[in-house]
Amino acid sequence: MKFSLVIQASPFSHQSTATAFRFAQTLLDEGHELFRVFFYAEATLIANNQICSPQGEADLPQQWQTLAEEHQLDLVVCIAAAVKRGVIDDNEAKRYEKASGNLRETFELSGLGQLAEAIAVSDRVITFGA
Amino acid sequence: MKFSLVIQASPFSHQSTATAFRFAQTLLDEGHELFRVFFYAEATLIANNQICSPQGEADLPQQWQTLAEEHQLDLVVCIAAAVKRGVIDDNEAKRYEKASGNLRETFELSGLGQLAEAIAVSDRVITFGA
Amino acid sequence: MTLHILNKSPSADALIKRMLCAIEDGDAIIMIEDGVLGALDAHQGLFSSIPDNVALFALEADLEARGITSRISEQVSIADDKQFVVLCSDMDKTVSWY
Amino acid sequence: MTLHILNKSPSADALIKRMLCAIEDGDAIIMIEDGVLGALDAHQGLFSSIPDNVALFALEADLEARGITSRISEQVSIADDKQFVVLCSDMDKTVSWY
Amino acid sequence: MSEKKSVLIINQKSPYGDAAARESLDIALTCSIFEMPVTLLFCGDAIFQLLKDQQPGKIQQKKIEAMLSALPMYDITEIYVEHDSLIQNGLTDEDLCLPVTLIDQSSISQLINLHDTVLTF
Amino acid sequence: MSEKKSVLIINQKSPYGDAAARESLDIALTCSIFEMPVTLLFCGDAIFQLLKDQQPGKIQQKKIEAMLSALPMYDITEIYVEHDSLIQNGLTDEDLCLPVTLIDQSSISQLINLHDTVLTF
Repeated sequence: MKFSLVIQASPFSHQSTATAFRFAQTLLDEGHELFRVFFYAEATLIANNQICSPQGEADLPQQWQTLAEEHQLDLVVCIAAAVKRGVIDDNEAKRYEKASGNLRETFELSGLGQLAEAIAVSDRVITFGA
Repeated sequence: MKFSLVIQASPFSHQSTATAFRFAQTLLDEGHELFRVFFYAEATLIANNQICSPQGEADLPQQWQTLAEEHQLDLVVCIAAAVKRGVIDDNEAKRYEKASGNLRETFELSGLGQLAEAIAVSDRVITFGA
Repeated sequence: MTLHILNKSPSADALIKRMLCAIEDGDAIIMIEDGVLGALDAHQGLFSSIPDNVALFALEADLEARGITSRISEQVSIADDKQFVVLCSDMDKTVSWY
Repeated sequence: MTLHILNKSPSADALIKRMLCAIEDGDAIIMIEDGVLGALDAHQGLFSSIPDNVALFALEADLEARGITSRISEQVSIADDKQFVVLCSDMDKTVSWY
Repeated sequence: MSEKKSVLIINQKSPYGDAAARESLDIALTCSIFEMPVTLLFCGDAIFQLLKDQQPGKIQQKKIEAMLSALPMYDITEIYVEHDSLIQNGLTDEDLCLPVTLIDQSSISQLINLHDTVLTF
Repeated sequence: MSEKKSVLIINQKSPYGDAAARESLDIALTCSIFEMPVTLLFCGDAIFQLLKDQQPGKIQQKKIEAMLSALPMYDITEIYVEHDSLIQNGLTDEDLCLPVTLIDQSSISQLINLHDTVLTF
């Protein structure tokens, strides 16, 4: 079955991103397809590559990146939500005259159309919010 | 009278940082002293200098910076909370082997001791959370 | 004397009940942000238990933002930003409820 | 048939009441994250209105994290991460309540 | 995109205190641009998103009311409001900035049934 | 720092679902290191921070219970729990990982009175 996930809450103050991660891992283990993970609103903060996760704690951005590399996942970060939160790729850095981008590898900035597409083509869209 | 403010909520999903800003402006207008503003937890996100506020909307990080410059305010960002959220100064960038820091001017990373001190010396400590 | 700062709407039942329990004679309450929804005339019952000498305020900017200035209960006084600061300095301490 | 995913504790009264109103025969509910606090035996009354054919689950990892696995109501079945995925695929759609 | 999935968006958050109102609206408009039928439901504190006479100038935000007023131009006309929430707050549908359909809380399940995908804010 | 202000920290959030529990604890420990008398009050869902037998391994978090158990070593021994919240959740103080003082909700005002500064989480 084809799943997409929408994650909305901050990875730093809510469990949503962690719960969604376990859910993604499990559905892939079960042989389902994960069409897209769409990071929206506060959840876009996870794609900042300057995050320094405390030692001995789960490094969620790295965990998502590793899972995405293993399974060629499409991790889409809502561009409007991300840019206003200070998560930008090199293109946006140029456009807004910032010194450099800080988007983590394997995450991609794109528009809400990617969410609409995910809804259109997926059998199930599961929202993780807070 | 000597005030300090503690701000805890994300500037992107709650009003707290904006309300605290108006409060700070007003108390200074009224001739009170603002000893320190302590940004904690999700509120530390405001100090990311890669934030690109949408056109036609309030640019809260810039507003805080301008107010701080006008009144020599002490804007302290909790270092532990900030670093795990990807808001780092050049020192932390070196320590964690990141390409560069992204801390906005006039904001300073420091420890919770700065909050303890603010509590100790201020007549009023007002919390803005969500 | 304590200034209680409430920024959650009446849907945060348990929080408001706890705040009301923590009110003493001479305290004051100011509703800010989403808290101002509790100032609506329709929610008058919410604050029926507070003593007469506990003043009840709602922050002007937040009432206006939500378009409810004309709908608030008689019990509630409108405070502007300046009065909010004055309240914080007049009372001994503040407790933020959220 | 809908899977209702609840991640708020029983203190979110109004939310849970709304969710319960939205339940139909054959639906299922899974409590996750802070939602699992509603699985406590002490909150059995919360779900007394749901039809017999509405299954009620709580996510194992969240029950264990909070140390309440041994305290949950008989009404509630424990679902592991795999069963959570199975529930999502078995039901036609999901609604997240938060 | 081959299918036109219908989307129900359930709103429960008040405007301004929480950013959810705008985030939800952006998704509604996008789905509509992609020609997916969109229905909006406003429950609980979210009914205040629709209230007339909002003046968020002093809190430096944009009028949610004004943005919602644009919905009919995007062909989003299926707008439902939980009647119970209006009553609890002493409001009627005449206080709202858009023509809406009032429903009882007990009818939310029917709306969920009628749509392929449900998003909540 | 010339004065030793006393600090009351009111906790109302559950552990794990929300990061507030840890953020609050960090402040309590810091204030204590700075020799400010610290009192903790746990209300509502926050009582679950104190519950025994937490096993957050599967959700990849650290045990809040273990961190709270360290409080006596930091000379933080004034720990109050809202009795009403325990009862509502079918719990007693024997289910908690620390010795606490049970108080009624109506006594919160006295705690507020006794302290110079109140922080909430």
